[in-house]
Amino acid sequence: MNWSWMLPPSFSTVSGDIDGIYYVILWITGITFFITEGLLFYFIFKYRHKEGRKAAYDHGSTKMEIAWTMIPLVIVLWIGVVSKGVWDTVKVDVPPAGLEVIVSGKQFEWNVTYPGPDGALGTSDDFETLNELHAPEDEAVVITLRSEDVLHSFFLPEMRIKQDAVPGQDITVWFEAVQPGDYTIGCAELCGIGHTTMGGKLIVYTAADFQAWSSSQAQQQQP
Amino acid sequence: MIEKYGELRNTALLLSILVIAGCGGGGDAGGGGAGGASDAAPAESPVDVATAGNIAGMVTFSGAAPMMAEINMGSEESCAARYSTPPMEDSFVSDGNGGLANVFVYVKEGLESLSFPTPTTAVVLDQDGCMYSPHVLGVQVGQDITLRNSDGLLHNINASPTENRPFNVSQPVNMETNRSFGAAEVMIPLRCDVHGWMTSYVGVVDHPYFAVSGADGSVSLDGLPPGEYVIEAWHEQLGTTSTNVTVATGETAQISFEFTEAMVGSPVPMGEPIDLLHPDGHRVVDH
Amino acid sequence: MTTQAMTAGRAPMPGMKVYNLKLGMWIFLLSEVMFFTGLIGSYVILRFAHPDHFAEPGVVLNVPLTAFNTFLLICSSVTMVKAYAAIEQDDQQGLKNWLLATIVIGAGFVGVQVYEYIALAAEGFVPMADAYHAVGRHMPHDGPVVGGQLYGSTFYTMTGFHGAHVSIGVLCLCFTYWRAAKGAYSADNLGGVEIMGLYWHFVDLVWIILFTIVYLI
Amino acid sequence: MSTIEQEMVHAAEGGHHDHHELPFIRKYIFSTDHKMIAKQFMFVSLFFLVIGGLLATMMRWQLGYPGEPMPGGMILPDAMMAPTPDGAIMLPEFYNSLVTMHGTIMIFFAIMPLLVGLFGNLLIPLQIGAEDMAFPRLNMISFWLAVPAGILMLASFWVEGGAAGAGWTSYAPLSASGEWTGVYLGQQLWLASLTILGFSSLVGAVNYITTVINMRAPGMTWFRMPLATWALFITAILILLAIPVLAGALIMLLFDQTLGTGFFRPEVGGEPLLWQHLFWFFGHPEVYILILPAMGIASEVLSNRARKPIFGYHSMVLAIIGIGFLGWIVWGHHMFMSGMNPLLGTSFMISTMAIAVPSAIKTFNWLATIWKGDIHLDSPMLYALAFVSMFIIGGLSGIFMASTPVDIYIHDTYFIVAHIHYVLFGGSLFAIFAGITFWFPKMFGRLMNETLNKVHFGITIVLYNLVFWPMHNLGLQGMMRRIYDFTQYEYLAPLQPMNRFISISVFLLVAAQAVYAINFFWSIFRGEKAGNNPWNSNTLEWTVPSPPPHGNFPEMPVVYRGPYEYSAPESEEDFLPQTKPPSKKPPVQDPIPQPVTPTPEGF
Repeated sequence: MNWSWMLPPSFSTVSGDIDGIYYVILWITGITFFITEGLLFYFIFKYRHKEGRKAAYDHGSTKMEIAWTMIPLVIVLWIGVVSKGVWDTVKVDVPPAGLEVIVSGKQFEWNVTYPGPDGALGTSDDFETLNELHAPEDEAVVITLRSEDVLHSFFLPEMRIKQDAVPGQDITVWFEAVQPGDYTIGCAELCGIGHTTMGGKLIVYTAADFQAWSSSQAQQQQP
Repeated sequence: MIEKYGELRNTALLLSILVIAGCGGGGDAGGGGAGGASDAAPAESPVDVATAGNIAGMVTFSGAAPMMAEINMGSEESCAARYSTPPMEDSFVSDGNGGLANVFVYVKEGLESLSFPTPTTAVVLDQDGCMYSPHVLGVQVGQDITLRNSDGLLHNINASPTENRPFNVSQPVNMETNRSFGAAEVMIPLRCDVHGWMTSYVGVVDHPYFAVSGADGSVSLDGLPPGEYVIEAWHEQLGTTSTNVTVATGETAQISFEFTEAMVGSPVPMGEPIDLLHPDGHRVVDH
Repeated sequence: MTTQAMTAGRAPMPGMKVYNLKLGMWIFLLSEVMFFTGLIGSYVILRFAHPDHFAEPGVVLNVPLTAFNTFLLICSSVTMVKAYAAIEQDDQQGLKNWLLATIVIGAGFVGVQVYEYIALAAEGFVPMADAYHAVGRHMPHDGPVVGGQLYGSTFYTMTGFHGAHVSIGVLCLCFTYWRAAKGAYSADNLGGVEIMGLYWHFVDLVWIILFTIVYLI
Repeated sequence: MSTIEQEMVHAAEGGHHDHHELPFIRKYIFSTDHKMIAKQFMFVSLFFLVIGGLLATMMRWQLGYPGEPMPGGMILPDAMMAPTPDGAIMLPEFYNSLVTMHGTIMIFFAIMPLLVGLFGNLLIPLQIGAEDMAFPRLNMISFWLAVPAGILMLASFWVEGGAAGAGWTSYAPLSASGEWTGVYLGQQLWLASLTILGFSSLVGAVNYITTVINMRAPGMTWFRMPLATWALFITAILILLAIPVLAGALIMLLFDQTLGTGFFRPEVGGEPLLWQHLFWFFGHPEVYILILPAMGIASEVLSNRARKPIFGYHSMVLAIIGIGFLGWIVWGHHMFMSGMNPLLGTSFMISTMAIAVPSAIKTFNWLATIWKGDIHLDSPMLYALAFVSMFIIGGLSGIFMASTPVDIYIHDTYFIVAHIHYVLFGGSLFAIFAGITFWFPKMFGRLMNETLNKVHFGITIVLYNLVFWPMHNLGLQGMMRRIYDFTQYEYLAPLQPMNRFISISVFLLVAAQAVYAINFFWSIFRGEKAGNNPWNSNTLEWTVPSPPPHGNFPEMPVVYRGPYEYSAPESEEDFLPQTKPPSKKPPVQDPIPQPVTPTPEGF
């Protein structure tokens, strides 16, 4: 059983920052957790009922209250500011695409459309893969995320990427893998009876291997 | 404001009644629908075998057959492993010399005055190797269809009829579920959402005179009472074509259906009611 | 006296100088405001997201007729005020007459709305998105479809919910009238009439907003 | 308008209710007495609490033993379980229904009616010194609307296609058509039921607000109201403003299904995200509806059992109000991944960070309240302390998902499940245990059995943490929620042992609740008799007999001071009831009001 509070390894350019913020928050909340719970138990023990002793008659102290209003406020706002930066890099500022693909969710499969040799989507030489996303490493893969029926959520745990696919809406998602290998594609949004089977594979190649794979696919799938 | 809540109490009442109705409905296994043959309720009239005749026919296709791609079962290894050569899409199957398979052929008109008992035997629709077998099947109104899962992995059967009540059930293990349709309807599409390539079509009619063309395109409808009939042939890619035929006592009438390349992609009627009470109650699927 | 009746002779700390019924009605109307805000908000969002689904004013909807209907409803508010003024003067007959007037006009509003629905549905302007085929007023039925599927859905939901509120209001007015006929109200005891008025004016106000947003813009 | 008129007549009779005996049906079934209605709410919602727990155990069976036959599953219909030679295996659509109904029933039919229906009805009139609610008949109607709603919800399990299966949030378009879920009538019943329940809560809210504003006893100024009443007052306002929005959304979705309108159906131009915005615009205030009363209850018990004035009463009140306001501008933090404009995400993150502060204030004030106290560690106090310590965990884990980048990874994973249960179970439910135990004597005139309660507390707090703590870890490993068989994913398969461990703990946890149930019913009849004021409390409800007579206060109470004057030097005991006339000039914050002359302070 894995009781660890560490995150599993991640392999995208942004995942480091995301995990970083996670660990910062883990430290802050962890310390707060031990202090507050510690105090709680200490008080319960220290001030337990004794015959004849009367509790202090004390309505509060504005100073202390201002203190523990401001300190948390400052901390959480700081977290907020730090988070904004990373959030923008992940969701707002999309880098120039090394590979553009369309990922379309459908009960219960992910269809991926690749631009084909001419490098442009929506042309006759596009080709598709089912439940598999093939990508080169060290290149920004810019995905146009769609859904044909209900909400799905495109989840790449190892890339720290998650985005709901909404029917009738084109949503841009991007990631850049830093290491070749096989990774997971999951659906994180309940999408019906087969939700549990809506998994897939993300396969990251070196640039060269990807070229080879891509051209072989393009030939196979030409009529 | 208060008076509005008085009104709400009634709403609540109505809804609880609705529920009780719902529970009642919950009992039967999915049939129901528009009642089918039973509304026309003529006395049950067994066909006199002595005078009965037969129909024998061929369904053929001429021209360039539509391309059928390979099915990529990569997402379901255990199924893919079942095939030495990758399975082909089965929305168009014909033998080399023109015979067209998977065509649903049935008597469309000419039997209105008769009614027939519901068969007690169930028709099996098997999910084997992540394919439906048979791909096209016919049943009588109210006759059970045994949905069988022989793959032992999660399938769901999503039926979207127009006349009948739709259903969408799953089968996570080797198991059987019985369903039936209460109204005549040609055709009802079934699909498995877990395996996008799995589709099947069910023709529901209120008499026993229907058949699905075999690999060589041959069909036969046996034991018909003598008379004039309109016979229709339905194909999921090519649409429908029909012909008139006269069946004489003890004889076998020959018919043939000719589908052509030109018909590829023509509108395919779905959920068409057989009883002439509502003739144009069908939706059309364009390819 | 009323205030006392409300609090049963106790002398509590009144947070506000209004008796419970009135306060309760005000609070309830707040929630009604949120309800219509939700509906109208959705309408506005959908309309901004899909302008193509909504036709120009008057192309499909019969604005003159509804303008007349709006006028009717405003009149009914006036008569409601008159009714309240009457009972303040302990004028039983006046109360009954003005209530009756309000009932008649309110019912008239609902009637006109029903007529409008029937007429619109006949032109293919229906709430069912899949069956929507409005061709605009006095157009041949095979003409081009005006607006889009969301138009019918939103229109009937917005106006329908308001219509339901008016209908309920009319029923309550009938009840108030019945009570008034039995002489249940007096200058000291007019809570029933007053909160009825509050509700009625609210419904009126909502309609003016709806009419502007749904018909005129 | 009959009800109104009756209200007037009824109210006019005011005082002399208690003289004539009511017939059984008016006294126990269609009662207009707020104490009886409170009990009715309690019994019904405790029943639903049990149902919700059983649903959870079934869910956990599937997760702990994926694809293995469920014991006793054979008795369930084929629409729920797949019969196989060696037992019945749960169908995915039934699992989805379980997920949906567990959430719906626990939130709308157990926790919410317990906090608002039970404690709102029981405490508000008693703590402000009113003889009943402002509109007793409306109060009755509120309960009798909730009952059919509950029946509809349960009935939906037995209709064809089964109960709603689109999650308790019923995101469109999954919830908009049976074609996607295999659920047809069930989803519509779900919508209808919640609409009715919404009206029930609405009626209640109108009643609570009117009562608190208009029916306070002489001297009960705003800032002498007990925190429980304050919390319930703000909660009522949240309900009043949030529920109508939900009702609108529910009805639109119902129309989409029954009439074929297009609000949330993208294929005809509808907007799926519109549903999420409407739902969470209601849903986030709802979160505070589910925790504010718990905070109020905990404050009462902590101050009382620590025999010490609540630390910073005013800031506690302001924190409640602050949460009440901020609760309206944070809904978007449920939708960071929904496809909403990411720039909005940032602003919602900031507002969410801000709303963490009032909760922090309350936590620190609770700690400061027991500091230098004279802590009586009896069962209500144990539950209340458990509330604080669990709420701390729930609050802290909230910061992770408030931070948008971290939420990218943990959104829709078990981390969220852990968080919501630390707040709703560890928080609200422990506070409910505390509250029921604390006010049990006021309801039934007898005390609950202390030993049994301590046993129950011990087992529950341990098992509870064994269940929900590991869910954080599951989430961090990337296990998504609402998933029928996580072993389908290679990278999740290793989580099998931990899931089984959690499941076993759940079975024990649910079983352990029997202790409380037994104690509850035993104490109703056999419990030790309690006097007017078993806890030596200051607030008004303890000045009257237990249970209080019809009309509550034989004569009008007059309030001279705040509710938490424990261990005040001026009295020789360690408490000083709000109604005790001051001997000499007492050192209390508020001036002594002339009875009758109103002095509305604060507002």
